Amino acid sequence: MSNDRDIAILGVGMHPWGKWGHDFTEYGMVAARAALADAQVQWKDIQYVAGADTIRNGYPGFVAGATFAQKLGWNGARVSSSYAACASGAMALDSARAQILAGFCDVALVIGADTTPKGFFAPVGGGDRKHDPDWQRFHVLGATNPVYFALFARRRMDMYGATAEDFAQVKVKNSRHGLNNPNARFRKENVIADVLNSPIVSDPLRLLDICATSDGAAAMVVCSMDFARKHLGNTDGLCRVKAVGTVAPTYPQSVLELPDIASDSTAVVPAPARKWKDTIAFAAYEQAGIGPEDIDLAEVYDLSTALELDWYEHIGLCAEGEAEGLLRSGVTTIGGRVPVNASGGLACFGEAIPAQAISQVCELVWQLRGQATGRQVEGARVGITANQGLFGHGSSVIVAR
Amino acid sequence: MSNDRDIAILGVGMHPWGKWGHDFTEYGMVAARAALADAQVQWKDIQYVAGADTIRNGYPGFVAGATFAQKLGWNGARVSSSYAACASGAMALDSARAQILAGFCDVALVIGADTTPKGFFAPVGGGDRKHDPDWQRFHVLGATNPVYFALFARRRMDMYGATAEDFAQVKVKNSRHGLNNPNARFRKENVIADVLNSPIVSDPLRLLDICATSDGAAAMVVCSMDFARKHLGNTDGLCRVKAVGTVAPTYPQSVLELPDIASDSTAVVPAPARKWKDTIAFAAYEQAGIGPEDIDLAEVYDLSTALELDWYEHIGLCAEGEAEGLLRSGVTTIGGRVPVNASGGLACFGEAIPAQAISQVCELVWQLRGQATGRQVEGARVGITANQGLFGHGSSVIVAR
Amino acid sequence: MSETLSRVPIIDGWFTDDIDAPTLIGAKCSQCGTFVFPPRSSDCPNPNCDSITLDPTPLSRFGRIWSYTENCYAPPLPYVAAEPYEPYALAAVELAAEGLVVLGRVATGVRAVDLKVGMEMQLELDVSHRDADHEYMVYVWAPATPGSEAAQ
Amino acid sequence: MSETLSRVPIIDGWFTDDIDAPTLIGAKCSQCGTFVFPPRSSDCPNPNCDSITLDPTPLSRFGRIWSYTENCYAPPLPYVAAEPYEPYALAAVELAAEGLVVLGRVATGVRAVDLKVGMEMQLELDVSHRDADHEYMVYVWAPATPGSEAAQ
Ligand SMILES: [Zn+2]
Ligand SMILES: [Zn+2]
Repeated sequence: MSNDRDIAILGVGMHPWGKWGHDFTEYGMVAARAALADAQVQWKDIQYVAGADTIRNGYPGFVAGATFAQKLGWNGARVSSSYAACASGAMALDSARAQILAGFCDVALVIGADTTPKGFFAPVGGGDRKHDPDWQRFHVLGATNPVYFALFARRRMDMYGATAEDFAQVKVKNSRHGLNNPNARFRKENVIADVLNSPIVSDPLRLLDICATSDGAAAMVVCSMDFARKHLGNTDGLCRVKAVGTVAPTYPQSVLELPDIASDSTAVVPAPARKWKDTIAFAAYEQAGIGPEDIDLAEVYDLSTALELDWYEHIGLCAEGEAEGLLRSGVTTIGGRVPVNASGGLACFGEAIPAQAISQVCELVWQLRGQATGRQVEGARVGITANQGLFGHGSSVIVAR
Repeated sequence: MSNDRDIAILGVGMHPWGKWGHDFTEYGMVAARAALADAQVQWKDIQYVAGADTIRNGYPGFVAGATFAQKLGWNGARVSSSYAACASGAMALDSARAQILAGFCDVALVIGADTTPKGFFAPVGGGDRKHDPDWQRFHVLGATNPVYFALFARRRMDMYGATAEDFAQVKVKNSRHGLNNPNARFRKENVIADVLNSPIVSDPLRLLDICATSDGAAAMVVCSMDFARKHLGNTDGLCRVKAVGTVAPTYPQSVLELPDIASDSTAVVPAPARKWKDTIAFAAYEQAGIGPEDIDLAEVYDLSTALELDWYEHIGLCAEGEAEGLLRSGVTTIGGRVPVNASGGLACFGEAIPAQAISQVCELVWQLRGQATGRQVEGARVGITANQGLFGHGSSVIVAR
Repeated sequence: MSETLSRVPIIDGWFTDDIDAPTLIGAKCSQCGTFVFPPRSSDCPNPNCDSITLDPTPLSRFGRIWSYTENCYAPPLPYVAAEPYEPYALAAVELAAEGLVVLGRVATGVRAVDLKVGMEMQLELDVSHRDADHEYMVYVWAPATPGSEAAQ
Repeated sequence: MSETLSRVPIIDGWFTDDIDAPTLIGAKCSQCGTFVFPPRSSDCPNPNCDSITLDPTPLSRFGRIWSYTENCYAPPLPYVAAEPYEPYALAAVELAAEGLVVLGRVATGVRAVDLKVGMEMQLELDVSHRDADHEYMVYVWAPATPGSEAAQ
């Protein structure tokens, strides 16, 4: 697969996910050095640093691109710092890709790292932020992030007959997938009963249905195909970014999404035939000129077990309401036709917001190269990621070799 | 002037600067609608929204691109949200330019707006952020932003013989320039004595030497030359972005810059021949294929009166140590050879962080079109902006028609 | 309800204070007719409409559950939780006329086990929390009274 | 100095507690030899050097003023200002051997009017502020003692 919009992924790297409590830049340095070493590119040769921001770590987090460039040692590389909540890593990749394809740089470092607080995410900024929907949803409703995950879960139950056991089965699958992933935080096999015996947090979701918040980092070195050719002699077998879909909604956003208190109105303009989250992967498919049937594996955003099932439908692995059947059939388990979250997913990693969309791409690269020891999807050639950030940030990346 | 890296500026708009205390998105809407009207482009036709973030307005500020897209009404445009402190607007423009030149969109809205607190900027994030240089400089040293401005001012005095009257003269000049600017916050003519009688804040800088913090917004509609041609029939007389320099330092960053507590060491790698702030405009000149002698006007970042003098040298209007002479000669006053801050500059506007690098470009557009009533630089064809954001974010934009 | 506490809405302008038949206050575009909640006075969200004026409008008191959940643990601040904490349900309710889905707390005592997607609900007011001087009122969704507009 | 207060640095690991001849504690790259302040244990800032280990090293006690100022108004928190507030100077001092310019407060009583670019300064310790239990020490720049290393 090749076209003139491709960029190459020369190297990827992570800092293992966990709850270490260190400065986020320390994790970023480990991930950056790992990606550079994997790429066999020296830091001094990087021309652009696309940082994904963290908003819970003071000023250095807001200027992540500059923070990492300074800590690695100012090398004259230009920097950008992007924020799109959980999709920040994809926005940073999109920034690097546009710079490369516009001819403003040849080789870039894309990087995100975070240190997270314990417990629920609460609104940032302090004080009575009466204009801020993020403040409003907490103050007026107590609508935490798991509340939204739970709304989608409950709808699957009442509409499609999903059961608590189906949700638990997603956790069981992912816990097995991630068992041998050296970067995963939780490496313990769960059985259905573990999930069903864990306390209910936001009904119907239980503690083990919901992903934790983690410290972690991920980075990658991306470049133009010309640079790759010069760097490696040829581009045979190289992982290529075929598409980066960063997709915002089209009015009316008729599905209630985190952190909104109400949907858009469908009174005047009817709901679009393909709803927003169904457009995200399809924007990437269109860019890459492929379809769901061409995909060998997917990394999707399992904030909750039930949301992974939603994503099966959003990315076109099955029709609406059929995800439970797909799961039960084993198609999305390693060994099945389209393994989902072979990395172990957020179930095994937890959320490290600016890192996670990047880490999804890292996993695709390891899988496509055949380096995913203990969780390898055999013969994988094309993978997709899908992710969603608060306030209408959809992201989907397609990688092929 | 034309080359294949040009993009066109179809429209510009602002919300007047002030201290209104409203939600920042209200200002942004006014600026966006003004820019769209000026461009005669409908919001529904915008394909990309490049937001410059504000970090003091909660979550909506961190995802400025999405916030403005949602408030204008989700139209399917892709979004980005960039942060580079005071250079954020230039980073947003750079993002839009790369997307356009990479062929990912044809027409984009670049936008920034802020509501600011009173008094000194203090570190964001709360708590004891012992790893955060921004926290450290306040806690250990009490090094506010004016402290850094003052270090540069004092150095001019001790090294080049600058006087308090020279600094005051910058304020006098800019206060006259901005007198009739409808978007300026301070529209009062100052005389030397006004400045010299104002209290010393950070010696040697007085209250009227230092810019205030403001509420404000600025926006522009930019597009590919092809889009402009289709939209307007031709591209005659259109303002073009010839260069966007977003320049980070090269080690060693031998000049102590806000918010650092120490410079980089020159013990092993000597200081570069051209220091970082001297590289910012020159990166833009190189992109545009022109030099300082081709410039008809400049908007530079007068955080303090003395810093405007530094910028004369950084952007190549005169040699180091000669800025006071250039000022006294009248070259940088409207009517002179290269008026600087014909808008009135930050002296008349104050800082509205995500908006200001964009507002500098707006002023160039009005000047180049001959629409800068009451402050017009006659016959201006080429203008430059220069700006600097904390943590190594240099920005310079060249606009020509 | 305490007699000495002044009763104030938890947030200004989102709902009426008619305790018997409260309504949410949305905004309506005078040009294209679309609805917005929470209310705002400017900037129609319809990208095909360039109206900048939105007018306040009452929203339907009745609708059907799009989905629901229950907070088994206390949300963090700025949610003000009672001590001891009592789990409560939330529901997202579809208002047919406005084409809006509005998330709200569910009336005290009505739990997730009592709800179902599609169920008919009506708007009521409830006490969110109290401080030394105030009783903060919040809109809640409650199962529709039999014989009400929605339940027909 | 109070006898009942325990004396602690305002920030950990930036300077020694030798009250007579304190030094800043920087970091030095064992591979390329460059210096870093504030100190850190990893990540050489020289982009041409891939060392990830930096070792603590004392920095020169003496240097020359690169520039200086005076805070005429109290900085905001997290700066802890004494009441009533007393203006104080700050100086950025160039350390020749390390090629570093280090910003610091200037010793109490030495004001901007007493300073000049190029002036010789030496490192001292001073009390930043006190709380119920602690006296917080901070490094400061002071005019070099005549006959000192820098003043020769
Ligand atoms: Zn309308
Ligand atoms: Zn080194």
